[in-house]
Amino acid sequence: MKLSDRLKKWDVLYFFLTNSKFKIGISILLFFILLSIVGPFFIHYKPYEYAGVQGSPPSLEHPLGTNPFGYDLYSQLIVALDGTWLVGLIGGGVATIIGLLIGFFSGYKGGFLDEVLMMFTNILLVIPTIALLVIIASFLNSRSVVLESLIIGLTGWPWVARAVRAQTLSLKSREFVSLSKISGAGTLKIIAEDIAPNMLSYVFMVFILQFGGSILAIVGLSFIGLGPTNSVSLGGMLQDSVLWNALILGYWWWMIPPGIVITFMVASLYFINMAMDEAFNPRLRST
Amino acid sequence: MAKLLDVKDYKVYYQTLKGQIKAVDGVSFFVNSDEVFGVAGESGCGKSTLGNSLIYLKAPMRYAGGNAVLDGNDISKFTDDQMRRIRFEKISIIPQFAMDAMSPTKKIKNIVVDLVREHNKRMSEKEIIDLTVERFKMIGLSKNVVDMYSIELSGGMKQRVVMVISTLLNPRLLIADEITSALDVSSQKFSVEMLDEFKDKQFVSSVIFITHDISVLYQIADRIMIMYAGHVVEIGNTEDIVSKPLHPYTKLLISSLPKMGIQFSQKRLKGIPGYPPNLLNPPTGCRFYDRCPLRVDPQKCQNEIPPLVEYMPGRYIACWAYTKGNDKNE
Amino acid sequence: MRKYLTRKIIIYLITFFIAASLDWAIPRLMPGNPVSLIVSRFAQASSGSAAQASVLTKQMFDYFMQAFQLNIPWWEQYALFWRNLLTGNLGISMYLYPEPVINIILSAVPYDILFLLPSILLSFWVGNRIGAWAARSKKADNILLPTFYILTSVPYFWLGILLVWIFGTLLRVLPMSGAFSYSMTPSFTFAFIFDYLKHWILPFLSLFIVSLGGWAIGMRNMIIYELESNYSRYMGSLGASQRLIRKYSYRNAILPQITGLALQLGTIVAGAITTEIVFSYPGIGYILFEGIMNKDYPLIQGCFLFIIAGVLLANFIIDILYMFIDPRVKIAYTEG
Amino acid sequence: MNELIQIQNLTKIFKSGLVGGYFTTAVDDISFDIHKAEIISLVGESGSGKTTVGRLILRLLKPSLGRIIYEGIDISTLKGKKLKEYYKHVQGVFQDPFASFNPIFKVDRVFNLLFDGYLKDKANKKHELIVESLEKVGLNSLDILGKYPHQMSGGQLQRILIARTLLLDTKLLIADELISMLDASTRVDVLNILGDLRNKEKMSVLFITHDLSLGYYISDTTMIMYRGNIVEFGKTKLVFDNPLHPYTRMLLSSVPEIGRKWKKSELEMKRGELPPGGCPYFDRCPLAMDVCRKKPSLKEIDQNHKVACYAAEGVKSNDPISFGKSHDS
Repeated sequence: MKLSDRLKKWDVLYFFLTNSKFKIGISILLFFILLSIVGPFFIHYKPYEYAGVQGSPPSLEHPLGTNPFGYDLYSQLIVALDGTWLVGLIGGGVATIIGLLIGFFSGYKGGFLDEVLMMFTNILLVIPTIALLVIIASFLNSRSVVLESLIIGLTGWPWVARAVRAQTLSLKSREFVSLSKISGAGTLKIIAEDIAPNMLSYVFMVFILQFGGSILAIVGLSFIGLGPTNSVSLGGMLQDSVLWNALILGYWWWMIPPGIVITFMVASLYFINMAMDEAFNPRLRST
Repeated sequence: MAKLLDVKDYKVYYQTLKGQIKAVDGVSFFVNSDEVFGVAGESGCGKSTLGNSLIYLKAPMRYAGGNAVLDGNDISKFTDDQMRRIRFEKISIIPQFAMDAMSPTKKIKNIVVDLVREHNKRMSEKEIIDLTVERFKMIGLSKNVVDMYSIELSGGMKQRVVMVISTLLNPRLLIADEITSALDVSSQKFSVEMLDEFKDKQFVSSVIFITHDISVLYQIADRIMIMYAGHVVEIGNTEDIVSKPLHPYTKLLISSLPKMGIQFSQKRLKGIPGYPPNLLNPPTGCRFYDRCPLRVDPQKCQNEIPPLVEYMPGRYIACWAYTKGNDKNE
Repeated sequence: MRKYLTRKIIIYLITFFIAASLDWAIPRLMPGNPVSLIVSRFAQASSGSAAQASVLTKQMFDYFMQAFQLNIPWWEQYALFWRNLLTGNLGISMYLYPEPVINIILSAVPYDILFLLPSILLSFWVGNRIGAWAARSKKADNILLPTFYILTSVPYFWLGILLVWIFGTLLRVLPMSGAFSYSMTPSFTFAFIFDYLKHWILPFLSLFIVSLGGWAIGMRNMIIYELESNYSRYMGSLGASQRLIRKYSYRNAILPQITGLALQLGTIVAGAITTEIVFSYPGIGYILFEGIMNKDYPLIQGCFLFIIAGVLLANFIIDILYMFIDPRVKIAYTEG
Repeated sequence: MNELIQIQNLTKIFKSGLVGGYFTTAVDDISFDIHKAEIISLVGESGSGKTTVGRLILRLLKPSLGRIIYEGIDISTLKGKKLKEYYKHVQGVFQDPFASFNPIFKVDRVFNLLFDGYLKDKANKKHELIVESLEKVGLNSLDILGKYPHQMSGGQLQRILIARTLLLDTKLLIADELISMLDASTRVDVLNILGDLRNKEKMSVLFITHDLSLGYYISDTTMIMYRGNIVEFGKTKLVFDNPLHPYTRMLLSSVPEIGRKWKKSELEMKRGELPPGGCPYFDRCPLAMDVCRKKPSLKEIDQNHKVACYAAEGVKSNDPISFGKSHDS
């Protein structure tokens, strides 16, 4: 193999490793991953356990202070962090998988199936997800993190489906698909080998966006009081802080850290997405 | 005859992550006033890069040396702003992508007015539209076309509209970049005839007609330049190039073209074996060396770039077989 | 033209039909008798003496058995639901019993319009402008693009919290909650309008700033594509100024952004709901929150329908608008 | 009988737009046969429906009407296994060599697909068979196997695609513009392969092209299509040396040829509207007559030479139809 060809294969990787957005994004992400791995070793209290002086600012004893009930906010944050990952993974995963399946078949099969699926997708697309989530969550007696993530995933797929369908349509008209057809390959083989792998980077980007989107969704849902009923969540912490007048009391250590965690967790994903976008669409590169 | 454009040792490279692609690498030629100068070559030979770089050098294209003197001014040294002022007025282009050269959300008349008024603020909107309509009529387009969006036009119509727009300010030099390659034979002929007529009417003085199709050049060009892998291999009068090609590449290329009346069962034509070199890392010598059946002085051919020499009056060749001392050909 | 509109109207009607049906079906799909669930949960949530509560609970149970009509076949329940819906009867609130839900919602609508419209439209306009500007200069882009991405990652309400903390708690220059001061009564006086705006500015900013990031990213990416497009290149070849080329690119890049606006409305509305909670701003979001906190199911369901209807209406308006600005739609629908 | 495949009243109507879109007839009731060991070129401009015909025969599209008979079976409704059987004998090569290869796999995959689908029993001889088929198209397997498509030239890729059809019992090859994206210097070599396949392997080829001189060079029979209709059909020599249809004549006069300058012609303009159900060339035809408002059928004028034109049949009209003034002025 010529050197230039080998270079081409490593081009994208090389680009990532030298791209500052990717470096920043992956560093922040790794920091949070590390935090949720190492963090639990420094937890000395249960999230809802009286831990010390109520409403005390950050100290060595309580790195993020306590709230007016004397709960240790560091413990709450670390526990909530785990739940947040789970929501991102399940919510993002479910939405991506459903979106992929519907997008592939709708785009590849076309015809009546396509029209029906797309009609359905477009309808779900204009119904605000949050409203749907609210109505479902408010009628659920108990809500676990997993269940809520599933619901978020189940309402988040329409735009994945639409995007995947569009990509599938354009790949389908490529001649290598025709060639596979006349080589006797079946639908599944063509989707698995000709369509899906050629949009792998795209699918990964979609997953990243869905991951971030799911996190924002659960945070919003928790904030309006429809979060998981059995555990701490970042949105729940923020809701507590607002409901119990952290603003008036000036308990910044209660309301600032969860928001920073959410923002930078999601932003790190977006940064990685941005770097991927630039790697695969050189036109968007800014350097 | 006066030279309108004189290009010497002109180089344009593409900047890529892996290095420079030497797409146009030391090209010299001139274009006379009032002539159609054909540039032919296969894909990747640098002909389109050459044409485009003369009017609008845009990243990742990079000027890498040489001169291009248009009407006494070396435009290769022009600043962006100087260049912007002579585009359209002195030098213009019909791009390869005429099919989507016009914004889909603007009416043709708005596009024309906006473009002309960038150069000539004294012309009123009405004057500009009237001029456009007048030229449209000349080539069989209805005056209603100015009120249409480009997406309402058929491919052939778009091509014609773009041809009219590009020549509206009567440029001295027009670059026609592969204007026939996307067209059907009947439209090809039409476009070429249109260009001819525009030249007759003095809407343009000279045309650089870039194409991969020598048989189209034969119809319109006064002189032809053949390019191969970023170099000029041969320049001469159309009739000479076509009927008495000298450079081995030109010879093989022309003999590989099927002509009406030749059938496989009677006469088997042959292509040129091999492929053009990679311009990221071009060979040191003649770029046709790998595929050349002649290799008159293999050592020299492989290691030294043959210069473009005037072999006969008006006939330029870059091949060691035609430089002094090696003149044992023909 | 008419064909396009008819198509769109039919699709939105179907969408609303499905959404409303979900609204009807979800409580009934949940395990158990919805009415006992509703009433028992409400009893837990409401405060007051046990005796009061039990009287109220009994009243409510009867009312809801009546309203849900669980004793009749489901299709009759469904038909009844639609009859009520079409006559504007969304039921009675439990939390503000016996106030009809529709009245509560209608009283909130003006606040929503005055809060949502300016923040959506302004953030769209400013975001697109800044995005287009970022695409012009590589230097600016390197700073602006990451900034936009961080902005879109901020939960709307958290930005609200930050703003209240800074301007309300620390600097004490702006009010922390409500739509106007308690001492004021709504009127067209200068004092009231000034007071209203002082309450309005922070909620507006939290929605405006977060949405702005998204629009800016979208425009930045779109316009880079447009600036690299063939028509831009052709214009450049004919000596058009960068200014003119950018004008053309913007014209084309704004179209997908407008489509995006329609698709993003749901997310923005979600953001607005949470923002209203932070500021106790009396729009539908805040009412929905009160409904959720007090397990006021009719109110929740009513808010759901209203939000859906609002988003669909906005989508429809955008579709009409789109028809006028994208000639392709006009042409596609006149030829056929 | 040496007909290999019979096309009968083939019609393809595309529906564009969603609900209530409009219809386009891409192929309009055409019939023809392809014989064994025959290269037949299908010549037409863009929009003539020539590519659609190829895709219909390859069953990448379903016909709206009509039949495609191969070995006595109408293949237009085949599915699954039977369709797979059909592809053993009817194969295709497409216009864009780079788009014909899935970029993430090595070029070997086009062969592997066949061994997965058809040649399981020959798996032990796989390598030899591939090497042999590559040799038949003038390729050295060492330069080819194990490489990615982007490392190859267009000419190599098209040869690989032809080589793959040799692994099957291909009787008919649909070659859709297979050389139009290749450079002039490599074109004719790929074209020659088609001729060799016809001579040595007795393969038939439907060579779809817009380039008349290429059609002339390689084919035995030529079929000219215009707006979904066959306007002229016959032995290549007859069609090209004695074109009967005014459209064919116009095409031939527009072919750019070295050594023959174009005659300056009138700017061609549309003359009036196309009558529904009339001759498809009506609005551009200099010979249009009143009778042309009814579509002429393809008739055999000489032996092995058919044309769909009243004027060519000898129907005369004293005055070519008057279209009035050009509609533009």
